[in-house]
Amino acid sequence: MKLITVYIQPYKLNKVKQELFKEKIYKVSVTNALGCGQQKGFTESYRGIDIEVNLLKKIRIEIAVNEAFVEPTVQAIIAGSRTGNIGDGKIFITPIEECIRIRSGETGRKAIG
Amino acid sequence: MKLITVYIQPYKLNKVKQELFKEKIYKVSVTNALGCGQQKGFTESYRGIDIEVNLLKKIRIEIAVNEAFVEPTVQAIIAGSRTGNIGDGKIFITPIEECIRIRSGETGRKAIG
Amino acid sequence: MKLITVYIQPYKLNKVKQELFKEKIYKVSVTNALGCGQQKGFTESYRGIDIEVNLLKKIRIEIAVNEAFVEPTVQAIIAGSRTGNIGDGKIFITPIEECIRIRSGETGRKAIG
Amino acid sequence: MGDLKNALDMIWIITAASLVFFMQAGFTLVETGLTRAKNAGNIIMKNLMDFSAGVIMFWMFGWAVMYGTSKLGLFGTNQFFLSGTNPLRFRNWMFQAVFAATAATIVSGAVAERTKFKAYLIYTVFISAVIYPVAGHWIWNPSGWLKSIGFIDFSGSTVVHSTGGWAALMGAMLLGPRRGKYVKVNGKITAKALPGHNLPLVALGVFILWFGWFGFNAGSTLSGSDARIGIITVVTTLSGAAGAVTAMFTTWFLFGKPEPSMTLNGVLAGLVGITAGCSLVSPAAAVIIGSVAGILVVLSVEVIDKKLHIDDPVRAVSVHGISGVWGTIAVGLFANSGTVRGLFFGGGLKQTGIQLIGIISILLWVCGTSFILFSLIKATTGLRVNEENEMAGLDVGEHGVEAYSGFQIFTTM
Amino acid sequence: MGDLKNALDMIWIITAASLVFFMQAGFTLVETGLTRAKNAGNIIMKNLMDFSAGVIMFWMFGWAVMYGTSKLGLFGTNQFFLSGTNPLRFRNWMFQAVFAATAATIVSGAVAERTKFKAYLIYTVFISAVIYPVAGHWIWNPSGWLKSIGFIDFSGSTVVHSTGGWAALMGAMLLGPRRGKYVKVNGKITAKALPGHNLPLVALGVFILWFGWFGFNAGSTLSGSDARIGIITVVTTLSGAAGAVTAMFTTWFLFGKPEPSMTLNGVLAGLVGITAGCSLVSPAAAVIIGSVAGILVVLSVEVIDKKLHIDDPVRAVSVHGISGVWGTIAVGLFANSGTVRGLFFGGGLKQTGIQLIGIISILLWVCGTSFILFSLIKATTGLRVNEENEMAGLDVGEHGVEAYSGFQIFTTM
Amino acid sequence: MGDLKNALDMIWIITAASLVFFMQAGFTLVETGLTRAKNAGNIIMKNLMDFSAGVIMFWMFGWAVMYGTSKLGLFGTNQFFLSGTNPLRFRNWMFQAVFAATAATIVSGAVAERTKFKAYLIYTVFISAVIYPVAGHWIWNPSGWLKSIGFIDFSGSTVVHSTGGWAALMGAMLLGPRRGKYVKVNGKITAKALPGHNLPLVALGVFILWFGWFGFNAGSTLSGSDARIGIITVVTTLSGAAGAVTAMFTTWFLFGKPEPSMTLNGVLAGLVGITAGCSLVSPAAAVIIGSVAGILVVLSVEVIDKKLHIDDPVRAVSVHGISGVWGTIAVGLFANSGTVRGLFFGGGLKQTGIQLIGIISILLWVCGTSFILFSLIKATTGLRVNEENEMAGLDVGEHGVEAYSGFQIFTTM
Ligand SMILES: Nc1ncnc2c1ncn2[C@@H]1O[C@H](COP(=O)(O)OP(=O)(O)O)[C@@H](O)[C@H]1O
Ligand SMILES: Nc1ncnc2c1ncn2[C@@H]1O[C@H](COP(=O)(O)OP(=O)(O)O)[C@@H](O)[C@H]1O
Ligand SMILES: Nc1ncnc2c1ncn2[C@@H]1O[C@H](COP(=O)(O)OP(=O)(O)O)[C@@H](O)[C@H]1O
Repeated sequence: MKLITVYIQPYKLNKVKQELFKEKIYKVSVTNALGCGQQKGFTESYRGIDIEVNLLKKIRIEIAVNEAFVEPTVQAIIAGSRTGNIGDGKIFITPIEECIRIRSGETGRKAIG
Repeated sequence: MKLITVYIQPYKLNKVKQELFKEKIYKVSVTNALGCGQQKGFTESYRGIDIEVNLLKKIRIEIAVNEAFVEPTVQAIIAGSRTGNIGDGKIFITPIEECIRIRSGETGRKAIG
Repeated sequence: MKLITVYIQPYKLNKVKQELFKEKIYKVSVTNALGCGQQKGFTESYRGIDIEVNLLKKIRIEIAVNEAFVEPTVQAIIAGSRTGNIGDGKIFITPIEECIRIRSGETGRKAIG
Repeated sequence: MGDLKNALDMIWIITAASLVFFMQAGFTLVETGLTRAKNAGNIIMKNLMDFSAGVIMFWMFGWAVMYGTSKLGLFGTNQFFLSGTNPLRFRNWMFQAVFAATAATIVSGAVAERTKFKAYLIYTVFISAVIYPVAGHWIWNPSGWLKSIGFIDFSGSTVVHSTGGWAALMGAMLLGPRRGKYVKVNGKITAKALPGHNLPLVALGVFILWFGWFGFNAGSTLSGSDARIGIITVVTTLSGAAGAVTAMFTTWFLFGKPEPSMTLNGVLAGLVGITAGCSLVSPAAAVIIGSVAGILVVLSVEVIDKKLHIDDPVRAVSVHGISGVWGTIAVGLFANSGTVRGLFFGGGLKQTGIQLIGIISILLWVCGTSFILFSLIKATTGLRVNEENEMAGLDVGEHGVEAYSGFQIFTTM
Repeated sequence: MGDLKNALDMIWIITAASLVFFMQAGFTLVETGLTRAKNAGNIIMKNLMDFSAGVIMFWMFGWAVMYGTSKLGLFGTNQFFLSGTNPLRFRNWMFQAVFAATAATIVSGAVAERTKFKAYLIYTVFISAVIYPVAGHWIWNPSGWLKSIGFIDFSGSTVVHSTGGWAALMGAMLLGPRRGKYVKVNGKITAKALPGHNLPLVALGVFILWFGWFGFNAGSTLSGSDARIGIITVVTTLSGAAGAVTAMFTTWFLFGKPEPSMTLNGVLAGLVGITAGCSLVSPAAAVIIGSVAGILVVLSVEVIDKKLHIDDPVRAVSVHGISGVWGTIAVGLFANSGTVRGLFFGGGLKQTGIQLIGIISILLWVCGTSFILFSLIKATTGLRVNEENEMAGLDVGEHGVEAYSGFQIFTTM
Repeated sequence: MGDLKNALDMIWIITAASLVFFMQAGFTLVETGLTRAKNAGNIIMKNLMDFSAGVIMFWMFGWAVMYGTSKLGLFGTNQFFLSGTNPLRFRNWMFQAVFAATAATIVSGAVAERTKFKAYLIYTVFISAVIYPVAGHWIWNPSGWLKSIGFIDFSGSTVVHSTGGWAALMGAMLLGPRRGKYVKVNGKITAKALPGHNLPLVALGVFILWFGWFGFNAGSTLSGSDARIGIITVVTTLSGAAGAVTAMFTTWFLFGKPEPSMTLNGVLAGLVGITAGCSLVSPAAAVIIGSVAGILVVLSVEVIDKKLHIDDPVRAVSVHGISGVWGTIAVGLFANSGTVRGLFFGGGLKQTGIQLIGIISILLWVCGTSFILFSLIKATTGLRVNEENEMAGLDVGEHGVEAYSGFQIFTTM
């Protein structure tokens, strides 16, 4: 089982969700985050004073999947969020040792989906 | 050392915290998240227009514990959050390779608690 | 590749970012979190009624780095956030199995930075 | 001359009525701000509807019951649906209607965060059509029985504020507390705070109420050529200010820090306190009246919330009920104008006695009828939303909306 | 005597004008609250500028076009830059200027969340200088052609509200919908909700508008000694209240739950509805007029949004355009005062016929000129911001600010 | 007749005073919105208390010092505690009290986000009891020395606004900047923006202030039968509007985008600018005065913030101090009414010279006394909160509350 953590541009969330649904991945968790990356931020002026905005708004998605689903999930995310521009985001894959469904107590591969 | 990541219903947080405290697990980190799972969301009408709410409010908890604490922590979480209904949530367990207490520089098992 | 997850005091974020920049670590993701730790919270009175605030405001940082960068990153974080007081925070290091840059499709060590 | 005087009265009363109308916004903001974000839309609907439905009831019945020809000094019997074409009647109705709405709206805060919307609608129809107008008849109708015995309540500390306050008390009692408000720890019940979500809205609401109160008190002269308009405004200002100052110092002393939301309640307590006697007391007396009101409003929570365990989210019972009583008694103590002399100005205890009769009569009338009304609603449609809706918030449960769409709000309670 | 009467008129009209001015705050809040957080600063700028730039245009040209010596009953030709020193002219200009600003500001909500700021500025200059003043000339200038044929619009259901509403309609049409508003699923276009971000601001805005409406309607007597001030205020109150009640029940019936933001729109619809006839109808008629307006405003969305796919984020076209038409027709139905008798009071269909002529003339004038104006802007500076700015929000794109700095706001749309 | 005239004056002055009172809400909102969420409760408390404590001081001492029998044209010596029973005195006190509160409240924004609450309370007592009343005595008391030499400040550009502005300047200077405001990079100090958290509150605050300003300026006629009420309202409107327009274009030109919060400051600058001469200038002059004020307010930040490194979070010094000076000078330039002729209307430089004497006298008086006052406070209770409280926010540190409980707010500064 793997945990796929993704950072994307906020306005791509709907698209990513649609692509995931096509692949029958229905379970995701989303938080809002601020990101600092290649996209260096921008300098605004607030009331005439410079203000550096170097933390840009991002959406963080966590998706726990079984091994077989890793590849389709990654592809779906890319399909939904790639524009080719800096700031598109990153995908990190980390191992999950155990997964438990609170409602039923089921564990492992059965619990994840 | 393990990182236990949990998604629960928001209104269960207090109960979960109480159960964890009973097991002497005092250190947790909480963020608010939006989840999409078996609980399919609902359709509301805003000013007469349909609106699909398929990201439901969830609470995300992170608890880093030593191996011996994994089981009691999981049990406490379940005790605090299970209702038997869809939407109760999930527990994910991932490995931690190192843990450092910023204040003292302590590392590993000593630092985690 | 490692994922470094850090909890710090909110007002230390700028300092930590500066220290990271000195080490040429430019990519970080930030979320706001509530933490419960050694710092036990405080009791306030709201309109004359006690209110226990035992979830304190924290900043959560995620930094994905290659192995060689783990040590400098940890040192930079400590340099930026240590005060020696309770509440300084924690660093957790977990393994990353794969990393993908959405924009280019690059993977692994090349994608992470 | 007479024409011009009439015109002057007209524009003064209508200006004052507009200011009193605006107090509806103030109440809405105060109540919204002092409760949780997940119930904001519901509070707004309640405030909007107690005005909108209330004013229509007051047009159909309320005015007639209050100002129609009196039956035994108890209630009015004609002028339903605002019959007739006398311009003065329209003008007077306008002024009275916004007062009726004020009494009605006081309740919404006390029953906030747990009441079924439907139940609240039913309640609001009856307070505007019957409960408030009867109280008003007794005190303000020229033939009202309390008026006849010499009871004085110039702008409505009792008529409006205590009436609202006692109805609020009955509602809060019969509903029971919000979930999580009282927690049993080791066999002992402790009160917990469920903090309000938007202090700037509360502050704005209080300023709007204060602004509207100039219309409320100075407009109650019912004449634009009454020379007391000046001093009424002065004592209103000073009493509200004194209430703020003493409430602040009381919280500072009791809880270690000057607490903003109770200080804001202190303003309202001071304003409610001066309302009954604003045409009869001196500036110095106003400062005293406001000061006492500001202290009382903080202390009374120790009893109502911590001892009696009545959950009144915005403290409407303290602010309107208890300060209303204090203000009405204060007339008996501080009045010093024309033939009316209070205890401290050589008038003895007579006026205070009459004031007490009035206070108790209204308390019995309002508590009695409200208790019956809320009990009947409880037995029929039910008063409270179910647990799920209460936890998720009444906005989603009762209205299908989010008040702050897009904002990340941490709601675990 | 004459002096005092003049003085009375002066303070009444200036007080009323101040109230109408305050409606600018109401519009700003309603529009801000009903749109998304990422565009709040932009909405504020639009509202601030349609008043500020608009009032300067009205000083330079608008007043002259509206109240200058009439050319064929079509437009005025003198008094540019408010020439002259007659104190009455200043007073009257003040009252008219805030009306002009009301008409202008109605549009900003309908074109919200996608219009270039520069384009909006250009539009606002022209509506304040020409489009509105000409409409006003026809109806309110003593020599206006609609006035001459007996068209009645006491406080401006047509002059102000429909004018604003039709300009809003043209703007929304030419701009096209916000991204994400209409989604094609299986070949069928469905309307999606893009929920507003701050319901308490909407509620406060509506209360402020209601408060200001007392000045709007009762001030339109243009005299402080007009005995109708009382009844005008009464019917204004009742119609707004009735609009709230029926809008609420309509949403309850149609969508299963009483919807707050549409109920708040119901108030505005009721107020717009009574505006034309507020000096001529009875309280009972006001309740009917408001009730119909409250239902209409909910139903009209089914057509405008779901069928015609015109994206009007705050429903300005329904609230101002359609309720304005209804209110203007209602004069022909319910008027019952002096020589003016509506259909239900034995006056036959004559007045209604005249009302329809007026409604259609203004509709043609405003739609025609606005269409040309918006088309010209589209062809030159462009009307819409680019996709990136629309997605990120106009606050960042057009003004370089965040309205709620520090707040975590979840914006994916 | 005389009675009616008195009555007319009474309702006009009390209505105007109510509007000016409401400006307190405006100031609170503007200051709250322009600072960070973590200090909102503290700002509210400061605004509430400078009014509440201030008005009580003004009742005890302020009025007497300002309008009591003059000693050498410098200060008043009787009528402490508002002695006497003359209805006119109550009326006049009311109007003056809200002006005093305006002067006091200006300071809270400039010292926001770092001042100890206790220190602010002490300050507010003294400005309301002594500093402002003495300034007022010089200019508005019939025997005041500046009045005697012909200094003109009709509604208080200098008396109220500059007084507040200079006290604000002293406070901000002695406090030092907020942490994080000025950062030393490579030996060079750069100003950083600490963005305000709630732009809609700022906008609402500005609209409320504008609304209140009609009472402020037109009420300063102190008579309801003064025919200048009309034109005063007109020039107030136009000057505020012009300030908005020019401030907007100035930010657009300087920073590339039209900046909302500075544009809103532009309104206030325009309003402060017209205040001194509102009874003496033409509409065209008002547009010029407002336009200059709108530009000045944007430019002055370049000096005060970027050069002098004085941290004034809401720009109170620019808006009130500098625009106040400009407005007072403008009387000398544009006055054109009765015997007063400004430079551009053939009056030469005489009036301007007198105006400058007044400006400088008040600057010296207020800066001097405020400097001493703030220095004494600094030496005793201390002016600033400690670092921890400043970082965590004054709401938690000084008042133990969160203004937006439940909202996720990202505070790192
Ligand atoms: N090494 C990293 N550690 C943590 N977060 C990262 C890392 N790299 C990228 N991110 C997140 O992904 C977002 C997009 O990254 P960015 O470098 O701007 O895009 P791109 O990959 O197209 O160059 C960043 O804003 C940040 O939130
Ligand atoms: N595979 C997953 N990946 C990420 N988040 C998940 C996953 N499964 C569940 N969640 C989170 O847990 C929440 C509850 O899951 P849900 O499926 O609704 O409950 P249940 O486990 O009772 O069926 C979801 O809203 C989502 O936030
Ligand atoms: N075991 C843990 N699991 C999850 N989060 C933790 C853990 N330990 C610490 N934290 C996070 O780190 C923050 C600081 O920890 P705390 O114990 O207060 O500081 P210190 O390490 O100085 O004693 C906590 O508020 C919490 O958010």
